[in-house]
Amino acid sequence: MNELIPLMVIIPIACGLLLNLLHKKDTAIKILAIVVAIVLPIIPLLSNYGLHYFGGHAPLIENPILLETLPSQISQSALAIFHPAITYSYESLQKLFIFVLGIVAFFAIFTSLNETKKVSGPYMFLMFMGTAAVTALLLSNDIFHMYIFFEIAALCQVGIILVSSTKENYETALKYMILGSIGGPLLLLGIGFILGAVGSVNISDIIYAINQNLVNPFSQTFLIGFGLILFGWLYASGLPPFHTIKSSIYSKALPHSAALLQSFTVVTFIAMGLVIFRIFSYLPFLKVIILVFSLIAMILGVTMAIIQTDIRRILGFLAVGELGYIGIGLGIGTTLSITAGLFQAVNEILITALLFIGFGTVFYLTNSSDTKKLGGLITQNPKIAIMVLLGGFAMAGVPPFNGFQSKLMIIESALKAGFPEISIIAVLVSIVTFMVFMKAFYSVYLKPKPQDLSIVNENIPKSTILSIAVLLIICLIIGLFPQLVTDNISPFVAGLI
Amino acid sequence: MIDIVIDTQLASLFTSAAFIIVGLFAAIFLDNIIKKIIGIAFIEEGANLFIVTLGYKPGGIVPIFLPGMDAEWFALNSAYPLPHALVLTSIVIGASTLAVMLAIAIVLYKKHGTLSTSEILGDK
Amino acid sequence: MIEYVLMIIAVLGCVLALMQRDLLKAAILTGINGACVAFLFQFLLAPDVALTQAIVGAAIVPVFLALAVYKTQRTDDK
Amino acid sequence: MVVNSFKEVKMKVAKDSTTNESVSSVLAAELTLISTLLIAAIMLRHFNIVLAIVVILGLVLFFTTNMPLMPKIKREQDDSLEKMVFYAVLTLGTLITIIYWGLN
Repeated sequence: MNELIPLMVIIPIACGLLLNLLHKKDTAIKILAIVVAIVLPIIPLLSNYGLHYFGGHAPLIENPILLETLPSQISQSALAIFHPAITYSYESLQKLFIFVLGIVAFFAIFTSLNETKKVSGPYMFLMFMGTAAVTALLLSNDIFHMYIFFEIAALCQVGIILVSSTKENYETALKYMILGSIGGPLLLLGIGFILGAVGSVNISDIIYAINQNLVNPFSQTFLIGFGLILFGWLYASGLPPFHTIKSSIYSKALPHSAALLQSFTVVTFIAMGLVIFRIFSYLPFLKVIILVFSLIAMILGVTMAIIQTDIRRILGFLAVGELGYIGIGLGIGTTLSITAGLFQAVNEILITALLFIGFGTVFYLTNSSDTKKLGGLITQNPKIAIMVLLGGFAMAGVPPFNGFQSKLMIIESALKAGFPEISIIAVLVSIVTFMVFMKAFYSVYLKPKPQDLSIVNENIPKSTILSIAVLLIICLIIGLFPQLVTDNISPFVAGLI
Repeated sequence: MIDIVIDTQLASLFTSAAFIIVGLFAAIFLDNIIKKIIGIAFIEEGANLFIVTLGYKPGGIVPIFLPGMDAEWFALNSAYPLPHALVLTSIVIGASTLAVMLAIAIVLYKKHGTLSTSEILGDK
Repeated sequence: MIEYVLMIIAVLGCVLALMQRDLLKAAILTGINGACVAFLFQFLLAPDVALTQAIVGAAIVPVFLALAVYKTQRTDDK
Repeated sequence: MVVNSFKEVKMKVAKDSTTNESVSSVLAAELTLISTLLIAAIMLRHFNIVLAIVVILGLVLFFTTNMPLMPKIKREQDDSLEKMVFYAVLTLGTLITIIYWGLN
């Protein structure tokens, strides 16, 4: 059923637009949102692998009747192989990531419907639109199409921050947009350089042109294009120098939307990173550059997380630091390491979503997230405290959770590739991550309760507890049976190298 | 001495570079939010102009296939239409980004009573 | 020849727009810049883009900017 | 010398907020930063061993002379737009310079 491929993007967009129309009809919005959110992870499971050409415009070579009517300088050249339409390619990797994204989107929408008293149509619209945009980023085999959905995803992230009425959200949103308006057009300019060199924006065509020596891949046009696209990637994924703005965005959003936002970031990181890797892997210094930025992200993320006092900010910086692990997997560049990096990406989406929703209950209970003002909340809700603790174990890489499996794979691949220093840094950073997490956990749950701490909401909704529990169980299952995930990743990686 | 003939294509590439440089200068150094946003609009315009210029063909024709044209002659003489299709989308994206930024700027002006970035967006 | 004049006007328009102290003038100069770019697109054999740019760059963007200036303040106080 | 600078950190942090927790976290951050950067510098041996030794010695010298690093880094990584844009543009310039002229 190849027709389902575009539906993965169309359904959430259509649902978002419909929800916006149903303003103030709360029950209708609730039912529609939940139904579509359940459908989201199911579509990728039903769909077949393959390519989808929009408008049915397959490459000319697949249509011999049309090819004969065209002039010979078209039919004889590489133009006959190039893709004239926007192409979506759907493989095992896309299936895995769209499924995981669907799960996180479902739980984010589910908890937000139950935690916010007033169901807001625009908020749901932004969440669905962002999910659709990120899905399209994963599917698209076209760098310009990727740029469009990258901008839409950025606008949705800004919208989500604007809708969640936290302190200073407008300031953070404007900062993000100004930085994004420097990063976005430069990405477009880089795409322009590649387009000028190759004449096509389809990734398969660009790779074909490079491999067949139709263009000089070391020409300065290509190098400048590479630099600008890499800069756009840094902005999109929140690697340094954009780690401060990215973490402050997480801390300004409501906790369940922060869970969704971080999954957007990770998926964007993976989608654009793989595109850069596919096109520019002939450059000898590509891996060095990716490694340098990932190491800086890990070090700065974790050291800045230690000295913060706001739990949401701590989680934001930790999420940025964990991105560094994925980058290291890509940067080492062996089959094992890329598999490990992508596996880590899946785990990070799930674990960070769990932690954001879990610590979000603290914000829901007390309307505060400053560690100095919190304390003693374990008596309020011991179940959630234990589940969050287990989530922290998963993030730090304690067996038997999934974080352990992927981090072990990364360390192993670094050792095999002859970089023992990277594995030492990885172990060190994960120890410090654990320390940071325990510090936050202690000051929120274990230390004696301050006198002036007032409880705003008494009871946590059952749906939130359910989401945390299900995410934790998924983490445990992946930790016990890592083949479930790696079997989907390794065929893709084998095709990549 | 190398003779560089400044034809339309080269000149328009220089124009787009000038847009991007002026826009980046404004977005980085000017303090007023509205002017920063105007600068950002210029960066986007420069990138669009650059991409359209790539499709230009000196002495070519507009890429519209009219009945009666010879296909081979058309393929040799028309401008490259793919960049035009891309730019159409990115113009609209630029305009919508601008609108959202202006809306946020208005809200922030109501809150702080000033348009200066260093006062609104500084560290607190 | 006329395209070179348009390019010079466009670049001058964008420098002048950023030098204005009156933000309304800056908005109008942005519109002139956008119109020049629209004509340039026509000279670069892209009439469809020129139409869009003429509407967006010469009408919508300046109107948005002018609305924002109307809702905030008119002068740029250094 | 290192111990002295730790005491200095303690004094500096103790002035603004008087909890043990923040002192210990700044110290932990400082140690993490120094150790990870030194280990990362060893990786330069894949390019050139002499360069790696020079860089490591330079880093050690730099750390010992400017010891309380974390307060400075925290000041540089704050949420003001100017600093973010400054670092973004700095990175862009460095990237383009290295890619265009450096590795040709």
